[in-house]
Amino acid sequence: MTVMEQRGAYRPTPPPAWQPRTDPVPLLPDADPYRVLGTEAAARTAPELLLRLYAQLVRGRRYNVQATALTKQGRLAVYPSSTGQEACEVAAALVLEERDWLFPSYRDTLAAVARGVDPVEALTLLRGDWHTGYDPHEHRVAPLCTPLATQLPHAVGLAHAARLKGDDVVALAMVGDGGTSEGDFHEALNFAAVWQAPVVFLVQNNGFAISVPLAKQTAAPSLAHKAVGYGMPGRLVDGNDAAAVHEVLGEAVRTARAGGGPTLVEAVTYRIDAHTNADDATRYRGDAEVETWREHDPILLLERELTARGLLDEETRQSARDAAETMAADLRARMNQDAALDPMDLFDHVYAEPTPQLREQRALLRAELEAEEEGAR
Amino acid sequence: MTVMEQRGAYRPTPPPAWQPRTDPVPLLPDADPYRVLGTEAAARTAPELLLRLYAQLVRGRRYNVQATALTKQGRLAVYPSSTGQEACEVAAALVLEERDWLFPSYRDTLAAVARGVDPVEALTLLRGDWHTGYDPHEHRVAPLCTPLATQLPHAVGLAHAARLKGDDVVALAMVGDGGTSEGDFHEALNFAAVWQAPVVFLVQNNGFAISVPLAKQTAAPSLAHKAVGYGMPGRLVDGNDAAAVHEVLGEAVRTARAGGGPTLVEAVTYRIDAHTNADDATRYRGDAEVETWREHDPILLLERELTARGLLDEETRQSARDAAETMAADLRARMNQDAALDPMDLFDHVYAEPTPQLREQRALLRAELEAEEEGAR
Amino acid sequence: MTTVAVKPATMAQALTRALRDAMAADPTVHVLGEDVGTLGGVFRVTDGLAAEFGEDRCTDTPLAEAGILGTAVGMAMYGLRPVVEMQFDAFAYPAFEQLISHVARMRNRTRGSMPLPITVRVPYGGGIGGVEHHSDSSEAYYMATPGLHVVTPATVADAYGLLRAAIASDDPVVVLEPKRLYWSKDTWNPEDPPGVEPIGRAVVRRTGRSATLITYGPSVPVCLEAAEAAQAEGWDLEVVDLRSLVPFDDETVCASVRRTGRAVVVHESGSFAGPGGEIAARVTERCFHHLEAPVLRVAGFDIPYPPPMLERHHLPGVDRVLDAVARLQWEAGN
Amino acid sequence: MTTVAVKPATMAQALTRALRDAMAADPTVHVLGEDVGTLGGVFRVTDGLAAEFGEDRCTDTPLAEAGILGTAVGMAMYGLRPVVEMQFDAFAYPAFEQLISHVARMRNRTRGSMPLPITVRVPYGGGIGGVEHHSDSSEAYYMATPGLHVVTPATVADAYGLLRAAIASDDPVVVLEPKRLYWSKDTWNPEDPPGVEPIGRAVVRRTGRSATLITYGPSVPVCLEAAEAAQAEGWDLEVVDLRSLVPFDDETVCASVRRTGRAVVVHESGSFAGPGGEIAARVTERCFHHLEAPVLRVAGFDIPYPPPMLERHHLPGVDRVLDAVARLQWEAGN
Ligand SMILES: Cc1ncc(C[n+]2csc(CCOP(=O)(O)OP(=O)(O)O)c2C)c(N)n1
Ligand SMILES: Cc1ncc(C[n+]2csc(CCOP(=O)(O)OP(=O)(O)O)c2C)c(N)n1
Ligand SMILES: [Mg+2]
Ligand SMILES: [Mg+2]
Repeated sequence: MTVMEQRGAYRPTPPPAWQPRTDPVPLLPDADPYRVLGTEAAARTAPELLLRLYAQLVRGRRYNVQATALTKQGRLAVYPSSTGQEACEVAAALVLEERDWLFPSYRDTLAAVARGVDPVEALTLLRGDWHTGYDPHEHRVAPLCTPLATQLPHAVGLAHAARLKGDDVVALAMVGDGGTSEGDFHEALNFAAVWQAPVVFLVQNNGFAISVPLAKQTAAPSLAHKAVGYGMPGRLVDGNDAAAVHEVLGEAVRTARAGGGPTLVEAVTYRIDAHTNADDATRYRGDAEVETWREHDPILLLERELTARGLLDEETRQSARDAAETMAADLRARMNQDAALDPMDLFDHVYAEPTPQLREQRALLRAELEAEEEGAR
Repeated sequence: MTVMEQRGAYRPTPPPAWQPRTDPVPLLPDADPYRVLGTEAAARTAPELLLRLYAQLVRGRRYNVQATALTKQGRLAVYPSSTGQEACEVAAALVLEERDWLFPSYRDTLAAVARGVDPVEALTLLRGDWHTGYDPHEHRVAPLCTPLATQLPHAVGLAHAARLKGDDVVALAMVGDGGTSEGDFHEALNFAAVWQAPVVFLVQNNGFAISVPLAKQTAAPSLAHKAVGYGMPGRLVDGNDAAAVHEVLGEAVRTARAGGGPTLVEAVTYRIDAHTNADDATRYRGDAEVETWREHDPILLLERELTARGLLDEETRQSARDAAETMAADLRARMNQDAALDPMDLFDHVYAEPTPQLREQRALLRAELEAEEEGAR
Repeated sequence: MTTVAVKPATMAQALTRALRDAMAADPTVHVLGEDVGTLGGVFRVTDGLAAEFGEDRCTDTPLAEAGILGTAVGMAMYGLRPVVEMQFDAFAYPAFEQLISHVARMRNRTRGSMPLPITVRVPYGGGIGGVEHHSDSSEAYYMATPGLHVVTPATVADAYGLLRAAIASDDPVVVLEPKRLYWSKDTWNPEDPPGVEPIGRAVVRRTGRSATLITYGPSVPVCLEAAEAAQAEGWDLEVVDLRSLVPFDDETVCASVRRTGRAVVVHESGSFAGPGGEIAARVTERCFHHLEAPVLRVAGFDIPYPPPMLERHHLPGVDRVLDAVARLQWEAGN
Repeated sequence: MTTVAVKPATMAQALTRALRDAMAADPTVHVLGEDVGTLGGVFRVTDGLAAEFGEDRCTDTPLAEAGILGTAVGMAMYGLRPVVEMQFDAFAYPAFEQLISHVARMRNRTRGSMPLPITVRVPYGGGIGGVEHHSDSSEAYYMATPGLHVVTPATVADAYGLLRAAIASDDPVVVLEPKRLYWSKDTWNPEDPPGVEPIGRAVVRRTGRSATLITYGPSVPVCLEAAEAAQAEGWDLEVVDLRSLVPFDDETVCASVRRTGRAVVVHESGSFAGPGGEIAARVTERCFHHLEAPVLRVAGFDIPYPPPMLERHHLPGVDRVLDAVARLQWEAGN
């Protein structure tokens, strides 16, 4: 049986047998975002997982703060912070197996780091020494993607290819609320559903696309409601509740791995910082809104839960903080070294073999640089 | 209050006030396509409307048959027939007021004709003497659109512009089942819903996109289910039931006109002929399927209803047939005359004023043609 | 006569002023794009327009470039004059089908009965330390698409004049705004902004007799600087700023080259199949026997735009221009 | 040695054979596109592949070109070699962002660690009576995009050889298939199809001493016919078939032009900012002192592609080529 034949989709067979094959009701998200922390569902979550999430959240916040500081020191060209969104970033990374693939957007360096990518390599694009700093195959993390939503069909294609090869690999793709308006979002979700590809789409609805609030982006009951139009389940989750995001994504990953097809997850969260360090958020939102969200901080929520369950002693706190500081110190130190640059890189990777035209241009630049060096001597 | 402020859409206000603003349930289509003919709902439909639809269906069928014949005689470069889909074509045209706009695809010449466009002018694109044969402003019919789904944002923009100007104009845009997979479909519906633009989207689900059946196009419960993802109502209708299509579209048009925003209507129908005269449908579907659909023919359905209600006498039949024959004879005669061609048209409409470069090229062709004529003498 | 304040303005401010004046003069002018409303655009070019004219005139759209341009088509069909902002060059690519298959063709398709007076503003080019996808020079794509006008200012005054002309045009115009000149300044009189520039006219920015530098947009200042430096080497260079890539001003360009007998085309866009090929070819066709040397090209390399730390190697600078001038076979005569 | 049947095949059949042989030789080769499976493509180029290799190897996709190319990127990331069919030239435009921003750049972006061996087949050009959007010559867009190879066959054998080479390439290759040559025939031996052609090599289709016609794809037969006709006028024309637009074979082209001293570039694509500008410019740069006349261009007009009944006026034909040859300033010498 081919993959094509395994799919279930409605056909408009002649009347009167018009009934849709899929019941839409199970595809629809709940009205309220799913929460775990502070609810009865929390009891189901293993303490080890909560503590692991906690350590990663603390480290993730420190990473965001450090990266933002590096922009002020001119060590990063730009940084789109995920402060406030660490629960999504971290859960997306932790929920995957080693053989799975992560497709991050420009905002998701933290997810890449949480999956094991060296922070310095994750930040290469934003430092500006090259477009991607890591080998995507090493940790199975696709290059950070800047053109919005264009990474989504890549994730679908990769997941589909893995399935065709018989590998039980899942792809998890991250996109913002604004990105859901792009045509590529639509095409990717449709391909995924038709192919029943093992993909999980994680929309981080952080309320804004740069300055544009969600209300100008969509009139939908929720972004998760888009799922039913592709015949896949949509799930709405509190994006600041790390345990809830982990659980919902985990379920989606398991379904995908088992051949059950894709899921669309909307995680409702908030971008605490400006769009990037270059953005001035005061132009489009008030402090009060930010403050309300600070009270719903993902670390705070988790600490409250851990404390209530007696899982958070000072030692645990301190060890998380220490690990975060070690990471930050290392990042700071290494980012303060100048990046190693080779201008010949400009020509050497455009094609497997440079074209005759590129060889000429390479020679020109090499000669210019040699003359420059000559002059400098 | 600006148009932007009138929209209703959910915002992710800080927890715990997460409730979606829109209740998704009223947006969802029924499980079964809505039918009128042969049901109790038929009683609600005025006999005049049924008879008007009937005359147009008969004329429309004749038009399809004639146009197809013209391809065999080499008088049309290509013809994508709407045989079997006349109920949708005709209802789409009749449901609009004069000031409204119709946005047809390449398959919808019949809708243009039913709205008043001269059949010869409607067929210009397919005859091959020019890209559009009619002035779009005359009957407020946009040029037939070939790149799939690209006409949908046009319809949204026009409807939005009309609303901004204070005109109560509605745009009705037609697209196929295959076209719903394109990114432009998604972007158009989203813009329409966010702007609450007075647009009606009519998807003619005729089972195929050339050779590709719906099951390879989507895994959704129905195409109408896509609506909820934009926050607009989706309606599923029997596309061969002219009264049902007219009623559902009419409601959508009224809602749009009243400021209630867009609606997505999926009309389930069937393409009886091949994709175009150049296509060989036997390569991808069996006769049996086509035969089943012939029994659900839109003219048949309407005749059955009219007969049951004693509204169809031989005179009515004959007068519909006569009108159709007159149209066909006129179309045949005029299409058998060679099209008037002016090669200078190639240069004269690229810009308001031809560029110096085009003036040069125009002079070159003019000189060539004069030399040709010279030689022919 | 009263004395008027003449004060410096940036190119970005001139563009804002052009939009504002156009919107004030013509209620059918509508601005739409990502972040153009409340934020005033990521380059602040639409700053204040939503406040002054309302959100219906300057609208933050959903994030979808084909949708933005596609709805602009429909708005133009109904008699509006949409001015669309693409946030960055590479983010105009999703709108290419709408641009190529509709915007450029609707007038022709309808034998003139449905013109589309749409302005598409595209911040383009590099030199601002932008990360990938934020520094493309995409003019070759637009130039190869019949039905579009393509203009690009190099001065504060032209930014105003060309944008006004684009908005006033009954045809679609792609306005390529050189990002690295957004903050370039010039004095102007805000009470009496410069006139509307006609589309299709190049201008000689510096007269000279030795050779002609044919250039546009972000490379104009580079060429002017090169011309100054060349004087020391004994070359008196003429600099032609094309301003309009489509239509192309053969007259001005060829008059200059016939006078000087030598030419170098300078642009930031890649060389292969870039604007320079067309320009060199047409100048050569028209001025062959006036040429002492082949028309040379100084352009970006044929590579994806480099990361910030390497872009200086890519961008044609004064030295590369001077090297090309040196290769114009001076031994051969003149 | 046994004698083998040598029978005529069309270009379309040669392409089918190339796909089939590539799929048989390499299980990672996957074909995807609209109608490529059950129907075998609207030009029947993928005929029989789904039946032979299964629907997972030759897949009818949903109708969305960005989705097709975008998923192909993901498939290539996982080690497959996708061959994508765009149904017609103009219907490749929705996939431009994926093509320009990802397909062309992924290898470079990742310093070689993530190459994308994707083949994009695009039926292009006119002359088949197609209605609007079915006859575009879009090669200028592809040529101006660094990171892509661009090839286009003019013969049945090259159709096979270039498509095999494209699929075998570790880099993305756009294969422009001239629609009006799909049914052109040549004899070949189906037991022993022609070899894989290297990408980047032009070929001299006809030797001559008076002038060089530089051309490719659908215009090759036109130029060969023109060369025959020119003989009557006393011109002995050389015809160079580029086959590969990127990389460009400067060596073969310039060797020819240096020999003949005169050149005309012939293509169906629009002239302004089209391939001919690049070709004329680079030939002139390299062969200036060998040229007796400027390199001339014979190309489509700079207009949206005409409707079927008017396309003959647009397409460069034998007469227009001969007219250009006549303008090569023969009085000047040789
Ligand atoms: C195709 C495209 N258009 C525009 C942009 C410019 N841009 C970068 S981020 C951004 C907003 C994205 O918002 P969202 O998807 O919500 O993600 P967030 O930044 O909030 O994480 C925009 C418009 C882009 N990167 N790609
Ligand atoms: C963007 C684009 N891609 C491909 C095509 C080629 N094409 C023409 S019609 C068609 C099938 C359309 O199917 P559907 O939308 O269901 O409409 P129908 O023909 O059934 O009315 C295809 C693939 C096109 N016209 N435009
Ligand atoms: Mg966001
Ligand atoms: Mg269909």
